[in-house]
Formats: sequence, C-alpha cells, structure tokens
Amino acid sequence: MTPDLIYGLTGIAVFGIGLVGALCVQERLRRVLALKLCSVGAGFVLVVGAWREPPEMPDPVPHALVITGIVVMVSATAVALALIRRLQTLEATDER
Amino acid sequence: MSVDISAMMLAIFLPLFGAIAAFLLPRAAALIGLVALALTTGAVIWLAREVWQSGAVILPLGGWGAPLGIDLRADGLSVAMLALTSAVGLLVSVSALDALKGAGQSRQRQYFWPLWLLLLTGINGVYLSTDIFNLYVMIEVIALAAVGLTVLSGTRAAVQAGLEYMYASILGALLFLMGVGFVYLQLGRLDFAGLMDAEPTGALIAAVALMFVGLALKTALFPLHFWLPAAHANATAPASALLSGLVVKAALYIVLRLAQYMPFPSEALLTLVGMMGAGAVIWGGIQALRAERLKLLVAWSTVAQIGLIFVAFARAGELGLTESWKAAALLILAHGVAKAAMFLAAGRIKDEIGHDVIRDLDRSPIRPTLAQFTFALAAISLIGLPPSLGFIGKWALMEGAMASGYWHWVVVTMVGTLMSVAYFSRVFAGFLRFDRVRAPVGEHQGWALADAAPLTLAFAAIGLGLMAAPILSFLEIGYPFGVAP
Amino acid sequence: MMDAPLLPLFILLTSLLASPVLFALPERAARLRTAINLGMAALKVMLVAWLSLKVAQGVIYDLRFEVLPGLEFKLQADPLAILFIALSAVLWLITTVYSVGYLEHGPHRARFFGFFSLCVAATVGIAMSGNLFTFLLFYELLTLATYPLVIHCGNAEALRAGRTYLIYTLAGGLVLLLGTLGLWVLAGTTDFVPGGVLTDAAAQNPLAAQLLFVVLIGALGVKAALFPLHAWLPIAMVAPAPVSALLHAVAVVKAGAFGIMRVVYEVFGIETAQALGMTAPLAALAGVTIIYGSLKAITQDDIKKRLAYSTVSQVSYITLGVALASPIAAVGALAHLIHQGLMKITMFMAAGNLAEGLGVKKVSQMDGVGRAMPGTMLAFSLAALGMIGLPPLAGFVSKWYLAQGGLEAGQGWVIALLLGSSLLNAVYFLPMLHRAWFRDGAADAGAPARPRIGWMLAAPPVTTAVLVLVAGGFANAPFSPLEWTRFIVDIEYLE
Amino acid sequence: MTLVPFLSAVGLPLVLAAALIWPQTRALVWRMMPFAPLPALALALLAEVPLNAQAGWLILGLTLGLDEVSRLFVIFTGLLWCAAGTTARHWMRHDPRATSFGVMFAMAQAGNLGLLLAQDALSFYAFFALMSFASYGLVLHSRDPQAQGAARLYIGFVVLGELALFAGLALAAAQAGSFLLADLRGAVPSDMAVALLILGFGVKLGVMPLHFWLPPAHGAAPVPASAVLSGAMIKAGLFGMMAVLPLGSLAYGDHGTMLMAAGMVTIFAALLLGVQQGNPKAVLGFSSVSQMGIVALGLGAGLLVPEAWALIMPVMVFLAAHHGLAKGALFLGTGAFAAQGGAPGRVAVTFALLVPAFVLAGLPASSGALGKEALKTALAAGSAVWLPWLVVVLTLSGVATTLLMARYVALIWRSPPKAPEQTTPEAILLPFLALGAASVSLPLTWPLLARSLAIPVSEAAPGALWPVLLGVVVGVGVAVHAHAQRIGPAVFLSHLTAPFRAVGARAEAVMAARRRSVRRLAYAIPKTLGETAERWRLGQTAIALLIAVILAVELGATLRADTAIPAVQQIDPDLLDDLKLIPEF
Repeated sequence: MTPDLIYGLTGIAVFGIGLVGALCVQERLRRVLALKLCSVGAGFVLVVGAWREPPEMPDPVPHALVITGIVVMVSATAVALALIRRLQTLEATDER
Repeated sequence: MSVDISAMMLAIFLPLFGAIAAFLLPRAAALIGLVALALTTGAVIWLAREVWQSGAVILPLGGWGAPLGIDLRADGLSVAMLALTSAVGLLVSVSALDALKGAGQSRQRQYFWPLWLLLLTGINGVYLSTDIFNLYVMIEVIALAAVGLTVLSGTRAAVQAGLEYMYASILGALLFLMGVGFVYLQLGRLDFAGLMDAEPTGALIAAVALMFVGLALKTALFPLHFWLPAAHANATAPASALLSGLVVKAALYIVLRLAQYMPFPSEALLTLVGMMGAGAVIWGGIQALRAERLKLLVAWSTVAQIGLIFVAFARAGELGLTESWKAAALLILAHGVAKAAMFLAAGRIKDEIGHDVIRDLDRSPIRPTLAQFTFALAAISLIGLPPSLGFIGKWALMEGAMASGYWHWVVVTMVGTLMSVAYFSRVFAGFLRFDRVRAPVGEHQGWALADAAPLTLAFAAIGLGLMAAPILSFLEIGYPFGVAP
Repeated sequence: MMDAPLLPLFILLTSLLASPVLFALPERAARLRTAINLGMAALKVMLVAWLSLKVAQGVIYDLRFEVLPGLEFKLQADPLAILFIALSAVLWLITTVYSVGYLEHGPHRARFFGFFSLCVAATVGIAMSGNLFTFLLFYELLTLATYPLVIHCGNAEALRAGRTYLIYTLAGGLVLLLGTLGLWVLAGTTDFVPGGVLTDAAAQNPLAAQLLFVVLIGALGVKAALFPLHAWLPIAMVAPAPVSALLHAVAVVKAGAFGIMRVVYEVFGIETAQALGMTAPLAALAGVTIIYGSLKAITQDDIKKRLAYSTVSQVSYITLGVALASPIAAVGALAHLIHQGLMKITMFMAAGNLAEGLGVKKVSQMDGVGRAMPGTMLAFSLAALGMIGLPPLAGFVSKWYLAQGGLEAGQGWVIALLLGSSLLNAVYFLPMLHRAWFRDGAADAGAPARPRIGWMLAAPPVTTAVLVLVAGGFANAPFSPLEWTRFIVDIEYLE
Repeated sequence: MTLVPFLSAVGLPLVLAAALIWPQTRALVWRMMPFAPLPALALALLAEVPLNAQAGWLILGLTLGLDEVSRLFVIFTGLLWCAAGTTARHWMRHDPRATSFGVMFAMAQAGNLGLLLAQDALSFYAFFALMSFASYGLVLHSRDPQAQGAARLYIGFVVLGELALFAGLALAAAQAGSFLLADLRGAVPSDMAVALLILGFGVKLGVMPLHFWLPPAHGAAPVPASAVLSGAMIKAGLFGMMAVLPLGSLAYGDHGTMLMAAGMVTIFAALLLGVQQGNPKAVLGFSSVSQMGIVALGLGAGLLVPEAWALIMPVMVFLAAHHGLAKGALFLGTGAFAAQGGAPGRVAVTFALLVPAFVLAGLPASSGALGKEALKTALAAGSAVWLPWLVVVLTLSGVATTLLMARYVALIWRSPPKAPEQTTPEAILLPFLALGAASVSLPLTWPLLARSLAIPVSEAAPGALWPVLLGVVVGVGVAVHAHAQRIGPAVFLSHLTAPFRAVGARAEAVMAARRRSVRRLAYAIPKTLGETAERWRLGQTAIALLIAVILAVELGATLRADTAIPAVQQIDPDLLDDLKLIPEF
C-alpha cells in the first residue's frame, strides 16, 4: 500500500463520484460542479505519475500537465457559468 | 530558442493570432478572419506540397522532441483533414459574410470570427499533434469554441442546446484526460510512438475505454448522440455547417489515430463499434424521417452518417484496419464537404422562405431554386449516389465488407442508404410541389451570389468522387496504417 | 480533325453541358433556351451520324479514367452502343421540338429542359458505358434526372407517383450497386466484354454466379418493368406527355432493357448464362410480363395508362429476345429496341396532342377524334398497327425475327406467345382506332372541329410515324436498324 | 340345360309388375326394383355361352338362349336397368302414379331383357312389342300436354314399326322355313323382307327419317324412364338387325347404301335439330339420334360389304354398350342435377356430367373415341368408295356431339328439368355416378367382358383430340357470343375485365390501409422511444455502461490475446527512423 497507490485510487474514486454526478444530476450548477470533481480526480491520477521513491526527484512532467489541465478546466467552467447565467436571464425574460 | 517557421506551426498559430486579433478589433473581424483563413489555407497547401514530395513530416517543437516535448507530425491523412478543414472553412466563411449581414446580427458578427478562428486552431492542432495530452488540450479548445458558436444566435433554444453540448463535450474531454492519466501511469510517456509498442495491460485498456467513450461522446456516436441534433439544428447556418462538417470530424480523426497507435482494437470491440454505428444509421434515419424542421433533419442525418463512418471503420476484416480506414477516411471527407454544403443551403432556404418547417416548404411562393439545387446535390453525395465522393466511400466500404464476407455490414449500409433516400425525398417533395401555393410562384432569376459558396461545396462533394484515386494515393502517404501484407 | 478519339465524350457533353446552361437561364429567355435545345440536339445527331460511320469503318473508341485503383470510368462506342445512342439522339431531337411546343407557356421551363437534357446525357452515357461501374453511374444519374420530370406538374398525384418512381428505381439502383460490387469481387473486373467476363468464375462458383445474375437482372428489371417490378411505370405516366414519351420510348425503360442486354451478352456471355440455366427462367418471366401487360392494358380506360401497360408488355419482347439465346431472336430484340421506341413515342405524342387539342384523355372519349385531328390520329394508327405487328410496319419485323428465333432455339411456345400478345394488342388498340375513325361521337360536338395545335406538336408524331413505316418497309436497306442489329449480333455471337 | 335361369331372368320383372297390383307388397316391390335385372345379369356373366333352352310347351315353342353378342347386350342393358331402377325407386317415391309407372317400368324391362334372350322370331317379336308398348306408359307418365303429344307421336311410330317388323319377320320366316333367328340369319330373305325389317328396327333405332318420336319421348318421360329408353331400348333396334338380317353372308347394296346415307344424314341433321331444342333431355335425345346414325352407318356398311361385317360387328356391340352407359349416365345425371337444391351441388353435378359428355363426344382413349377409331379401321375393309366420306363423317361426328353436349350443359342451367319434391338427392346421385364410372372404365372392362369380340376395340388407336377441342371452342365461342349479345358488348367487356379491376382495387385498398397504419406506427414508436430515452437519460447512462462494456470486451480479448488484431502490420521505414531521430528522455 504505497502512498502513490492510495493517491491514485483516491483520484479514481473522486473521478467516479464526479462522473456519477455528471450523469445523474439534473440541476445545471451541480452538474458543472460534478464535472469539476471529475477534472480534480483526473488531476490526481496524473499527478500520481510524478511520484518516485523518496531519494529520487519527482517527475516534473505531470505537474506541467496538471497545471495545463487546470487552466483549461477553469476556462471551461467560466464558459459554462456564463452560459447558465445567460440562460437564466433568457428564461426570466420569457417568463415576463 | 529558435523556432524555424514551418507550415505546420503556421497552420496552428495563424488562426490563433487571427482569433486574438479579431477579438481585439471587432470592426475588422471579418477581414481579419478571411485573411487568416486564406493564409492558413496557403500554409496547408505548402504543407501538402511538402508531404507530397517527401512523405510524412515531423517537427519537434523547441527541439525537445518526444516524449517530453511537443511534436507536430503530418502525413497523408492529417494533411487531407487539414485540407478539408481549410477548404470547407474558407467557403463557409465566405457564405458567413452573407449570412451574418443582417441588422440584428451585430453581436454574431462580432463573436463569430474569433470563435471560428479559435475553433480552427483547435482542429488544426488535433490533426497535427502527436501526443495525447496535446490532443486533450486541443479538444478542450475545440469544445469551448464550438459551444460558443452554437449559442451564437442567442436564442433560448440555442443556449439550452449549447449548454447540453457543453456538458457533453467537457465530460468527454475529461474522460479522455482520465485515459491520458492512465496511459502516463502505465508508460510514463504520452506520444504516439510510445503507445505504439506498448503491451495491452489492464490500465492501458481502461485508458482506451475511457478515451474511446469520451471521443464517442464528442463525436455523437449512437447512443451518445443525445446532444447533437439540438445543438446543430439551433445554431446559425454557418455555425451548424462548421460544427457538423468539421468539429465532429476532429474527434473521429482522434479515434482513427488511437486505433492506429494503441494496442487496439480487438475484433470484438470493432464489432461493438460497428453495432453502435448500425444503431446510429437506423435511429438517425428514423428520426430524420420524423423530423419536422429542415435543419433538424439534416442534424439527424449527421448522426446517421457518423454511424455509417463507424461501420466503415468497423468492417476491418482479417486485414485489420489496414484497408478499412480508407473507406472511413473517404466517408469523413465526403461527409465534411457535403454536410457543410447542406447546412449552408438549408440556412439559405430558411432565410429566403422565412421558416424551415418541412411540411410547409411547398406553401411558400418563394423558391430559392439554387439553394434547393445545392441541397439536392449535397443530398446526392450523402445518399451515396454516383459519382459523388460519398458513393466512392460507400463503394469502398461495401467492397471491403463483401470481400471479407461481412454481409451484415453490407445490409446495414444498404438500409441506411434507403432511409436517407426516404428522408431526403421528403424535402425534395417540398421543393417541387406547387399546387398548395396561394400566391403566384416567383420564377427563378438566374444565379444568386450568396449561393455560390454552398454550390461550390456541393459540386465539390459530387466531383471529388471522380478524383478518388489521387485522394486515396495522397491519404496513403506515410502509410498511416501500414500496408496490406 | 478527321478522326477524333474524344468523339464519344463530345457526344456526351453536348447534352451534359447544355443542362447547367439551361438551368442558369432565367424563365423569360424562352427563345434562347429553344435555340440551345435544338442546336445541341441537332449537333448531337450529326456527331452520332459521324460516330456511327467511323464505327462502321471499324474504328475503336475507348476512353478510360481511373476512379479507384483498378476501377475505371470507361466510355466505349461499340455498335450496340451506337444503336442506342442513335435512337436517343434522333428521338431527343424530335421530342425536344415536341416539348418546346408542349410547354410553350408552362411553368419551370428552365428546370424542365435542364433535367431533360441531363436525362438524355444519362441515356447516352448508359449506352456508351464500357463497364458496369460506369453504367451504374449513369443509371443513377438517369434516375435522378427523370424524377423532377416525372413530378413536373407538381401536384399531389404527381408527387405520389414521383415517390413511387424514386423508391422503385433507387432501390433498383442500390441492388445494382450490390450486383456491381459482387461482380467486382467475383470477377475482378466490371468491363463489358463480348462473350462475358464470368466464364471462369461461373465455372468455379456457379451458385454465386447465379445469385449475381438474379441480382443484376432484378436491379435492371425495375427499369425494364419486368413483371413484379413494373408497378412504377403506369403510375409514372402522370408526367407531361413528352416526358412519358421519352420515359417509355427511350430513356428509362430502354435503359433497363439495354442493361439486361449488356449483362447477358457482355458480363455473363450468352453461353455462360445458358450454362448457369438462367436464360430459360428469364424468358419465362418475359413471357409472363408480355401477357400480363397486355391483359392489364385491355382494362385501362385512360389512354396513357393503356399505353403504359402496353409498354410493360412490349419492352419485355427485348428481354425475351435476349433470353432466347438465339442470334436471330437477338436481332429481333435489338430491332425491337428501336422499333418499339419509334412506335411508342409516336403514340404518346399523339396522346399528348389529343389531350392538348381536344382534352381527350380517356379511350371512351375518343369517338370521332380521327376526323378532328387526322394527322395525329393517322400517326397513332400507324404506330398501333405496327404494335399489333402488321407488315410492313416496324413492329412486324421485330416480331418476325423473334418468332424465327424462338423456332431456332427450339422454343415453340414463343410463337404461341407472340400470336397471343398480338391478339391482345389488337384487342386493346383496335377499339381505339375504331372509335377514332368509325364513330362520330361527342368529341367533335364539344370541341372545335379542327383544334389549333402548333406545328411543333403536330409534326413530331407524324415524323416518327413515317420513321416507323420506313424502318419496317426498308428494313433491309443499309444502315437500317435491322441491318445494324445484324452487325451487332455477329459481334456478340461470334465471340 | 334347364330353363329356370332364363325364366327367372325374364320372369322376375314380370312378377314384380304383377306384385305391384297388391298394395301390401308395393313397398317391397319398389325395394326390389333395382335388383330385378340381377338374374339376367348373373346369367350373362356366369353362364357358358352359347347355350339354349327349349320350352316346347310354351306358346309356339319358345326358345331362349344366349350367345356372345346377346350376352354383352344383356350385361350393359342389365346395368342400365339396375341404375334406372334405383333412381326410379327414389324418383317415384311420392309420385301419385308411381304404381302404374312401376308396372310399365317392370314390363318394359321384362320385354327388353326377354328380346335379348329370345332365340326365335315369335318370342323376339313378343318381347319387342311388350317393351315398346309398355314404354308408352313411361312416356306418357306425367300426363301433361307435352307428354301426351310425345306419347301420341311415339305410339304412332311404334305401331308403324311393329307392323313393318311383323311383316318383315313373317316374310323372312316364311322364306327361311323356320322361326329360329339363327335360321333367319342363314336364309336368303327377299329385298322386301330386308327393307321391312330395316324399317321396323329403324324406327326403334331412331334413324332419320324415322326419328321424330324419339327426342320428344325422351324429353317427356321421367328421368329413369328416358335413361333406359335411350340407353337400353333403342339398342333393341340394333340388336334386332344383328339378330335377324343376314349380315356378313349376303350383300344388299341398295339397302346398305340407303342405310349408310340415312346414317350420315342423321349424324349431322340431329345436330342441327338438337341445338335448337330448349329442353335438355330433348337435346340428349337428339344426340342419341345422331349416335344411332353412326350405328346405322356401320350396319349399312355391313349390308353393303358382307366381308367387312366380321370386323364391324364387334364394334357395333361396343358402340351400343358405350352409348348405352354414357347416355344413361347423362340422363340420370340430368335427374341428379334437377334434384340438387343449391347451386354448389349443381356445379358439382355439372362437372360430373362433363365426364360422360366428353366420353360420348369421344375424348381420346375414351370408349367413344375407341369405338369410332375401331369403326374406321373396320370400315377400311369395306367399300373404298365410301371410306373417305365415312372417315370424315365419323371424325366430324365428334364435333357434332361435343356441340350437342355443350348445348345440353348450357340448357340444364338455363331451364333445368323438373324434379319431384322431397327426393333424396344422394340416392339419385349414386346410380348416376355408378353409370358414369362404368362408361369411363368401359375401355378397361370391355376386354374382360367381351373376350374375343373386344379385339378390334382394344387394338383401336386412342383417337384424336381436335374434334372435341374444336367442338368445345365453337361451343364456348357461341355461348360467349350469345352472352355478349344478351348483355351488350360493352357490359360484356367490362365483365371480362372486372376481376382485374376488383383485384387491383382491393390490393390498393389493402396497401393504403397498411401504409397508413405503418406510418402511424413509424411516427409513434420512435417518438415514444426517444421520449423514454430522454426521461431516463439513457444517453448519459450509456456513457458509464459503455466504459464497462469496453473494459469487459477488451480484457476478454487480451485474455484471448490471439484474437487481438495487430493494428499495424508494417510501418514504413522513414516513419520508423523519424521516430529514431527523437532523443530518448
């Protein structure tokens, strides 16, 4: 039971939770959050790749990847949120 | 660090810079967009020349090279896709000039160009990158841009559809990312070359599963197509043309590439894919038969066509993918061109008549003859009637299926063809019926400039069929899938 | 340029290029459109005459262009092709004149003539295709080009007919695609070669070859209106008269029959087909169709429907002649390809004139029309008598050869069949003539004694009727259809 | 050889006739009626021929006997009487005048069988007269004016015939100096005698111009009676000539010529007259006349050319048997047809009737055809002058008969004969079918029965089909034309084409309905499917599902590693060294 294994399994679990949420949840915002969870889980799994036995230096590549991933995900979330707001306003106008 | 200017980099960065510029100065957006597109096209042509002369080309960015650095690689297949993208893109942009000239469309005019150029960046990136993390980034870029284009019209339906699309494509991308993670855990590297000689272990297989499902979600393979019809049907015409003609193809292309480099797919999985494709053909056909609006019909036909492409992909006999990928590639090209033409034509018809309810097409005294003609030509290619490129693709598909004795795929193809005849003939009937018109039918006046772009695309869809031989030989440059033993 | 290797291509282009131009022309530019139409048609006739001279001298025309590795787009001009091209070229000219007169004030003329010449282009392509792949190409093109013509009227009925037509023919085309692929997989080529390309394959795998035969004939039988697949033809007669004329005489139906010829003679080869035991069933099917068509024709009151069913029966003569696998019968079949075309186009144009001039659409209204429109009805009568097979009209010649061929092939029943069908022809044509000439009915009470129809409507049927007379009367003259068919049959059977 | 079997053969019918007088026994008698001819039949079938039996003590010395020829006559005559008796029993059950009919029927039967067994002129004449006069009652049975007219005609001719016969027999007997028929045959009768005999028998035979009585009588008599009248009794004329005339030994050119001429005329004149009749049984009567014309032809030839008689005689017998069975079947069939209540039964009976009709017309290999062919060959031995004519005539007679039969079939439908109320159709059907079967199977049974006499028949060619076909075609054509005339040509054509239109219309209706329902389904099913998919978010769940499936599939595939497809057979070299260029990290 090495730490990287724990970390990786956690990542997978988180991703799974996010996935279930993304699939089953109806409400818009919560779906976005579920997707975020997925990305976090994926990030975990990527980072695990960096782990080395203590004397060695950890592998930098995954960090780069994860950072990129986070950036991308942030922008994606931003767009999603923007869309949700726009939709809400549209619905509001339709109600009126 | 010295970056030598290469066609590939241009193909990616020109649109990117173009997008930024167009975003910064919306006044000149259209001009910038067109120029950027023209330049990109030039770059692609240059690249094509290069590849034609000296086989596959590889460019290590910043000289680091795989596995760490980012490589760009171009072989016959990717250049063909690039060419498809820029050709279709150019023509769609031309017609976008006309489609977005309306008074109430300033916002659309303002955002269309940056989004579209960003999209182009992503697409070209997909076609040129050689490691899967790059691919992930690119499909995310594509997703964002595509969602932007979907909601461009700003109507409630469009935004709703866009949001669904957003969820789907982000989820797909994330599944892909997870796959990437597994691959890295397994191999410690992410480039295709690394994948190629990997052992199919459990983790890799999980990676494959995740990536494939993610891509299937993005390319709307039945039964993961739920988001597509609404998204494509509610976008403005040029956007739909781009989404249906190009965006979907990017994910398809990735599937092909993965199939090339991964220890994948097994016979069984291919059959599964084929069955999904068949399901798409049938279900898409049925829905298209029931569709009430023109653009919705076209969108559903996209679902069916994608299914057909997967069928072509799945009918890899004992030769593996060495032969069957060609049929898939041909169909991808054919569908890209024809479907773009069709969506543009549908948009034109909608603009002229004022609605696109199929049942009432024949009530209108206005008959945009050329647009209808374009639509018909595109339909011919999509149905797969000779000599269109669609026909050639279908020919290759069926021939291979027969040769390897896979009669069920032949049957699926024929059923799909018949269904497409059925649902397109609904539209033709609407075009050609006149006895329900109240007012005198306006007689057609020669050519209209706005129809030039779609018509060109449609004619290309038909005419390319006669150039199938050179196209195939070009696709085979660098033997993307090895040569038949 | 005394000897142009591209001659076949030019002939194809005369009508292929004409159509986009015609599409582009605005509705008003009637005179220009007519000029283009007639000019192109005349040019085509001239080119065809030249071509046939060349071919008769033994010049070989063969244009190839590779579409897929090993798969070629191939145009060739062999005598068989010439036969069909000549028919289509001449009749195109005549029908163009007729339809210009017919649609003088109708809507959508640009569309009509565009598709019209596209349709002829397809026919010429079918005639000259050098392999089944190319044939398939033009076969589909023909389907697409005729659809808008069939539904030209644009009303609900026309559209229903159009849908039926489209479903039948496109399904047929799809099956043909299947067959072509099968041939490609089985024989490795789709070329038309006198004597057939399947001899070895059939020897190795007779079952597959038989299956292929059934598939191909089934596919072509749709357009050739063989018995169970004929239903679209009588429905498609809602089209305007010139279109029906073209459909029934030249384009669609003949394309199917011509395809059957190509398949039997040059894909399978007559010996192979016989060895596979497929000719006899085909002959039987043709026989059934002949009788069935005639019987149905008797029961029709609508003139065009009656003519349509008569086409169903008459075209199967060609199939019959092919399937009898005897040179003489083949001569009969090929001659009938031409003769039936001439006769049937005459009748349809005459029927069109009746509808235009007198508003007569039903047999029961035909009383006394002979006196009202003597020229038209004279042409009609000539054609009808030819159909019945009275010497010296064209129909007699082909029937005679078919009968001879039947005897030569030792198939006595063919005689009985021909007699029976001639009898039935008489039963459904003679009453029409009787009404037209020997009764003075309501027709001339209601309509003006001499309705005014332009020469463009009056002349064509008379011309074709004269052709019917000539083709029969001078059957043995050089360059008569009969002579040419003998020329062809020598080639097909000497291989 | 004892007299008992002969007496029983003749006596049983007489006893029955007598027994009918007492009401108590009537039922029994009627039950017995079908079996009356059995003794005669048994005698004919079992006894060794030739045999004789004297009864010197009876009248002027009665001689009964049986030889090859009379044996055969007895057989088919007996059969006919059996069938007729069966029919009569049911036909007459509720008839007020059943008893008188029964008496007459039985007496006529006694006479008929008796004359076949008689060996001397007087008894022959006696039985002949008994038969003829008893038949008068049968003809007159219904008592309606038509029947009375027919009966009057009949009795007139009978009387004429009897007189001529009596004179002829007397003369012949005087010239022969014996009453025995054998002696009469052996003697040399004068032309006068022969003429008188021909006249006398000719009346019974119904040869023109002596036929006038026959059709009306057969038309008027009740079905069972007319069956025996034209099936059995008229053959008595033939039998008489064969029994009395010196056929085969002497030539009587004029008589023979006369007879043949009369026969020829009869064959076709009967056709011409017959087709005009309105009563089916009368038509049958005329067909009998025409058939007897053929017989007369043969007899005449026999008289003309004695050498040929040896060949002709067996054919004559065969023709007699053939016509007797077939015609009897037709008459009884008429009754059965009339007795059928509903159309279906009538259609069935009509089809059954076609069988004896075609046999009579001479369908190839049927007894009719065989008889004619045999007659042709036999006549070939006779005069070369007549032969071609005879052949032509015989062949054409097939056409004539076919036409008559066509007319007959048409008539039974248009004016079916009256049948008594509450009969039992089945019981009437049975004898008809029996006779029909007998007449069809005659070519097979004949050799067994007639031993040596069957040779010319069994050697005869099967005969040609075309006369019958021609007849059928003409008949149908005439019928169609008449029909068309009646309902008018246009209506007729529309009738012709009605089936097509009906079928087409129905098919279209069905198709339309099918199409509509299919369309409704085609819209409903996907809609519901799609909505359910929406509701249960199947698309989304499919994501998870697919991941699982693919994992399973792929793992399974890797476990069976061999099935995994190598994605790349061979990468091209330059790509490979491209990859090599890349420095390893």
